[in-house]
Amino acid sequence: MIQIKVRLFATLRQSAGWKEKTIEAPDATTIGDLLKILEQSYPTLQLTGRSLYAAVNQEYARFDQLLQPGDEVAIFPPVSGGID
Amino acid sequence: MIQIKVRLFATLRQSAGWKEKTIEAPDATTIGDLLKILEQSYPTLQLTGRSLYAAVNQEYARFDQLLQPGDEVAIFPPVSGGID
Amino acid sequence: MNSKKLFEITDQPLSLDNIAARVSRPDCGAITIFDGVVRGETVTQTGARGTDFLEYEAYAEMAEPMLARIGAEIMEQWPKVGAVSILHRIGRCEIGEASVLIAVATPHRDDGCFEACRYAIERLKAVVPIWKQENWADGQVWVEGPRQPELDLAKPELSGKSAT
Amino acid sequence: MNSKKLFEITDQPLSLDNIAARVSRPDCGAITIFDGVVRGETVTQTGARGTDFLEYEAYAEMAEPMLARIGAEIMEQWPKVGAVSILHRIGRCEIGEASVLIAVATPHRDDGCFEACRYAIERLKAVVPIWKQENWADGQVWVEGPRQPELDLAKPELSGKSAT
Repeated sequence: MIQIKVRLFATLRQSAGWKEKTIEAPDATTIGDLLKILEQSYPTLQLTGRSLYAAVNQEYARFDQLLQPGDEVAIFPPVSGGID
Repeated sequence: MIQIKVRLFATLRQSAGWKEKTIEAPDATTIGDLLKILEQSYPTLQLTGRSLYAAVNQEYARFDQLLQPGDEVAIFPPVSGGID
Repeated sequence: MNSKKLFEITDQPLSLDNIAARVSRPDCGAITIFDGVVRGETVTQTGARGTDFLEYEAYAEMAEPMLARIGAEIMEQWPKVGAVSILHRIGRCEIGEASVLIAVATPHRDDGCFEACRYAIERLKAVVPIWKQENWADGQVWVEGPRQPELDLAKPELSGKSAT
Repeated sequence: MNSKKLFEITDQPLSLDNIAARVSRPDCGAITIFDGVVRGETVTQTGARGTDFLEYEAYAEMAEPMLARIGAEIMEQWPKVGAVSILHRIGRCEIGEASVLIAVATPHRDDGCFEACRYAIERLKAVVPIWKQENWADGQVWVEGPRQPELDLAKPELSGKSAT
């Protein structure tokens, strides 16, 4: 098992009710796998069927990226900084 | 005869040694005529052979514009405000 | 706003004179600044809509390096640019206050300061992890920016890969 | 700089926060500002040249209405523009100080604020009666802008007309 630090932002943070947690995951877990673990553990956190970005250690990452022990994974909706 | 208020700016003001004067001119004087009068009266004021703009009552004017009594005529080099 | 950092996420009010000082260089005579201001009214097809205030949230540890990366992209694309600064405010922003400031300094006005400034706000809105919450008298909503296909985990081909 | 005039020739230092306040409108979320700064060094083909300070002179009674006319041209060409302000300083300007500020406010960033701001500085340099004197340790020179044929009295056809 590995430990992953998960961070949520904006509407995801609000629907989950937390912004940061350490999650236990099997070895060879991808971001996609992690999303399934999160959805199962936190039913208020709706992740499928919506646009979602992820970053691993502050770099944008893809769905199939393999996670390493101690990685910080951020999951968030499409960004909306600045003004329209 | 009519009276014209003449204003000079920048290098023209410096070479003439004055910035504002009331000039006596014949009726039906154009800006071109006025320039000749000025050159004759103020030899240090070099007006021919160089780029020159003129404004009558704060509006850009042409060489052949006829002047009216009391007009304010400004004569100046190409403008250079702002930064390059 | 006493900081001289060029790329900063801050909960303090932003100042235009301050950001101009951050990019000031003795050989730069042109500074273009984009000032993104909280609107009190937005004209929509169904009439004017009012906003009470905005609330911004950022993933600051990622957002500041992303802002710096946009600065680096600008220096590469417009090599005459002398300095870039991008500041974004977080927390509550009142109507009329700046939420984002971008300043680009170049030797002359034709050296790319307008184009680079425009580029920076487009890139910021696309990739920098900051989110805006609109607040009205009767509610609030998190704004989602337009989906960037290359960043979206929901890409069918990626989901497909993961299923194998 | 306590004035709220949109078009102003002034011998007082210019402030970016002040001009942004002058164009602030509740329905405008985007302000683009051009800040023309006195350069201390200019890179030329023969190396760097130093400037000690600049001195600006204006025909203020004509220059302020001309600035307002540029503003009107902008409102006509970019009808979504909410406000334009153009301020130009006269007198002695030190290195790093702003000599000209232009601010254009629009509802959104795609409504012409960048283009209009660029247009304004080009027009200002072409037609507004202001002149710049560069001052170095060893002398000074009045800068002449590029000749605008339609304004130049030295046009051959005009001189010809007058001779008749």
